[in-house]
Amino acid sequence: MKFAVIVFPGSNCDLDMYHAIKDEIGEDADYVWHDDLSLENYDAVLLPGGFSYGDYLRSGAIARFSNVMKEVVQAAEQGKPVLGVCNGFQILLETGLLPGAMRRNDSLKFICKTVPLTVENNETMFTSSYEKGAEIQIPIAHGEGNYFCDEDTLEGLQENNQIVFTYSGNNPNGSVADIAGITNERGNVLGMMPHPERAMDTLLGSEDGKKLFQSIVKHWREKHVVNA
Amino acid sequence: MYKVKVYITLRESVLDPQGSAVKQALHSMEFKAVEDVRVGKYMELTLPSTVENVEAAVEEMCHRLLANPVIEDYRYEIEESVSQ
Amino acid sequence: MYKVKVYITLRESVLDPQGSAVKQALHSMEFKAVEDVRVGKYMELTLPSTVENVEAAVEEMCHRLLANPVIEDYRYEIEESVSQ
Amino acid sequence: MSLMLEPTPSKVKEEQLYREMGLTDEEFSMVENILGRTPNYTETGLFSVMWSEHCSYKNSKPVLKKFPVTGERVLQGPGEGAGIVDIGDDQAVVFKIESHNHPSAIEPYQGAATGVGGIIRDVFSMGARPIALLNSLRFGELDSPRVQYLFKEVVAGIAGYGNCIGIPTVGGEVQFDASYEGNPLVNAMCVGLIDHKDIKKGQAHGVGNTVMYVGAKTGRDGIHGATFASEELNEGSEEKRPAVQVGDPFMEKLLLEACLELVQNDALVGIQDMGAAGLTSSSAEMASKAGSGIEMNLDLVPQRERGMTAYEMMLSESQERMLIVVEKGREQEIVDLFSKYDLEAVSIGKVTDDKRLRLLHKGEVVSDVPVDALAEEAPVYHKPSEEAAYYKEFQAMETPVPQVEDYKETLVALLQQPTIASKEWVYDQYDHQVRTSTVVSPGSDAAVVRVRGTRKALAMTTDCNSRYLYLDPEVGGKIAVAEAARNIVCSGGIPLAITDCLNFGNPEKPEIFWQIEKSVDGMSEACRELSTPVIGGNVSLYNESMGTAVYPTPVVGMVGLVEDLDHITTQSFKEAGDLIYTIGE
Ligand SMILES: Nc1ncnc2c1ncn2[C@@H]1O[C@H](COP(=O)(O)OP(=O)(O)O)[C@@H](O)[C@H]1O
Repeated sequence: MKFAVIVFPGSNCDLDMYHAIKDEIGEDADYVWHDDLSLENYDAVLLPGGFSYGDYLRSGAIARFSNVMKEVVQAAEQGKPVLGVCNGFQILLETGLLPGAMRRNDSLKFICKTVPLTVENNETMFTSSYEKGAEIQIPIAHGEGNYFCDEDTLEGLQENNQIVFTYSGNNPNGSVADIAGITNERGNVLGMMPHPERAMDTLLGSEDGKKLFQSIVKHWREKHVVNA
Repeated sequence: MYKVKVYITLRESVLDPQGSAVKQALHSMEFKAVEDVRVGKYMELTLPSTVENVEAAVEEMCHRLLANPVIEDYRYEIEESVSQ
Repeated sequence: MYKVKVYITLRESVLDPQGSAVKQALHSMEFKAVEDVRVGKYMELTLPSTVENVEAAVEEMCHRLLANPVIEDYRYEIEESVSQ
Repeated sequence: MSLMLEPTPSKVKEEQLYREMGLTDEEFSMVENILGRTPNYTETGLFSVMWSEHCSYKNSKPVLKKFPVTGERVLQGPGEGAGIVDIGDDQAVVFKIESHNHPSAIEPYQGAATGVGGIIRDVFSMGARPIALLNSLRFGELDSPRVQYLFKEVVAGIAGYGNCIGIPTVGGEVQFDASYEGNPLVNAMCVGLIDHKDIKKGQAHGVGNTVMYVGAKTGRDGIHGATFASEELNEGSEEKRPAVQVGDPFMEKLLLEACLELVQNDALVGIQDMGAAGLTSSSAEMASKAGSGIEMNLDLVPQRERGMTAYEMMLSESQERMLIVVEKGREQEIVDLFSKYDLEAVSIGKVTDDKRLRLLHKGEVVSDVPVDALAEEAPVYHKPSEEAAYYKEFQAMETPVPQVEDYKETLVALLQQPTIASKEWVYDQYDHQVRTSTVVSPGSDAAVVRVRGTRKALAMTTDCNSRYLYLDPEVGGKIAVAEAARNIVCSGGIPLAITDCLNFGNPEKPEIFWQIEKSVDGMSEACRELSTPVIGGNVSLYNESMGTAVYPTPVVGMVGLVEDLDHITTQSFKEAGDLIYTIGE
């Protein structure tokens, strides 16, 4: 299986994503530069964290206009898995692939620490290897992770089971309904603030993020076996 | 030359953590009377007077890039000035 | 009730990385004509009409807290409105 | 735009305008002797920044000579952007610490942020990939609103820059003491990794080669910053201060990636950061080190503001810029490389053989001075030194033994001291995990960062207990180095070398100079004893406000080699029932 790790000017978790796939999951991955025009050869798209374009206007606002985002939208329409982590999540929101918007953390401070998450939905292509309700330890590192959506949108997210991860300890940033990660309606686009790619090895504290990538690979294999 | 002033504010229904922090800070100085603070963005754009349909262009810039309509409102003023 | 509008901009000679990034982005959309963008802050403060010497108070808030005069300029408008 | 005409050479001399730029009467006559004529305004500016303490170490050089600077593993000692130490397998670690004290006192967020930006450039200008940041901070007591503001903003500035550029901030220290009330200390350290073959130097070799300017445009920011750093802060400082530099970490991220790609290109001859004294120091030093000269046409310098004079361009401290020398004829390759990152690379001059720095502006030669005079021949002062009176008093006193009645209460009271309390509030704001190599995060003795693809790791720490140094500079200096070494060893590493930042008061006061000398004596002895040579550092003098000096604060940044990941140990107790030992005297 081949992953595309999109690199925007200012991305900085691209390396971590890349190594998570290559070294820890053992699948293939390429860095794809933001002005590349095709994602056809890839089976999944990863939008890494960082500060694309310095996050200077709003996080993710400028990255959304890069060439490659048209391709990302297309990949999403084709049903390929699209994962946006941290800045990647913010870009997905700005692009409109996911509903809602991000505000500054309610503390107004950047927060970097490992926090407990609850797996709310394990029936997605990103979470099938977790138990439902499992508590997992995943690092966060963001200054704008305070997810916002209006009440109607929230109801929709709840009804469709689109809320995949919530913060189970103290809500670290003030996000609506403790939301840490959501999918689109179809379930193939996941945006999350916590960094699963930082939780791949107990040497660095936690390997609870592995199952997320393993779920993606498993889903892809199953689909391929059926198709073959 | 056009001088465009853009004001971006969080929608009223959206909590403004920055505004609350500034209000707190003003209270802890001697300005206890301050009832409310909202923090937004202010931008100044310069455009040449050759631009056609300025109004529509600015509207589009705001809508597509400068503000995020999910949480923000915007308004703008366009002034035409004779460049020196 | 006083409604105070505060505009804070970076001083002219101070680098404005935000402004440059926004300008770049507007160029890479279809707005190549944009010559300059400066990004600043906009704040709305609400004060009760009982406040004395509003002007002096706002001046002090700006100078001491809302802006950093080392790199920023500010200006403000004070409107008195009858509260509903 | 300033329409003021630049003063003529005779006016510079008669009205002693050079004094405002920081040159003394004697220094000005030295310049006249060197040139055989009166320097013009721009030339006076060049000498005044290059001969400032910040750039020339004119007051501290005699003291710095005492440091041991060599060792088996040392590949690059003091003198370049950063020092380099071998860690085996043809890899090396590159590190350096630097102060940004005065800018942070004036605009804490940007001052701290640009301090981080500057030290990162020092490391990647050697060709190294920056892998970690540390810092060392000192503030007044936390009960004043001004100090709280400075503390909050400095931490936010460090976080803002490091987080955005994507280099983990893995350690540091913060202490609070009244002596820092008006003059906080903000020291930033960067650690990088390099393959031996990639090591680059800031040297302008090869007559005819092209001098190129890369990165951000030049504005009027920070003109005379180096001189400003070499003066005491006082009430007039607010007015005197240069236009504050604003950091652009996004620009620097692009510059970093572009430069690391550039290092792999054999067209590159030399590279140096435009830090303090910007274009002046980078060009003069690169030429002087290579025994060559440089001619630049300032009309070609990318400018952010209109109507900039030669003086302003040469003295600007705009951030995120580099000067590079490339083989003649290969400029286009470099332009293309940088344009991939949306950056400008512009040819602005060439390497000459006459050992002079010649500047052209608007068709005129606006300055023509010997590079060695700028870079190497600043006067060196041996300031008078005198044992501090307070020290004599302290020596005469009996050591008091505190009576502790309630141990629990005392312990709790101690833990409540801001200097001792947990620094989680600080380091939670730093992204300490990006690059997924931080094995030991802040909160233990030293931070440990693995070297990807090997079983090795690097342990790193910053330390300095300035109270000890105040009480006894020599013993305190030894303690600072020893503490750093203990932190490295406790974490599983072998101490390799140190970088240091000597933060002191005004060296023209004999008691301060005495503190500097004694501290360095103590540090040097400890470094010799522990085989941790000093591979680079920074001196920040004149840390005084309203005539009061900060405590002597020579911050030690130490890096150690962890030979196998299995050697890593952390501070916390692991299991109930484990035995606790104390080791040492
Ligand atoms: N300014 C800072 N930046 C990053 N980490 C810090 C900072 N200050 C303290 N720390 C981290 O907090 C921990 C405790 O620091 P400190 O209180 O100085 O204890 P110690 O002197 O025993 O190392 C260390 O891991 C240190 O790296």
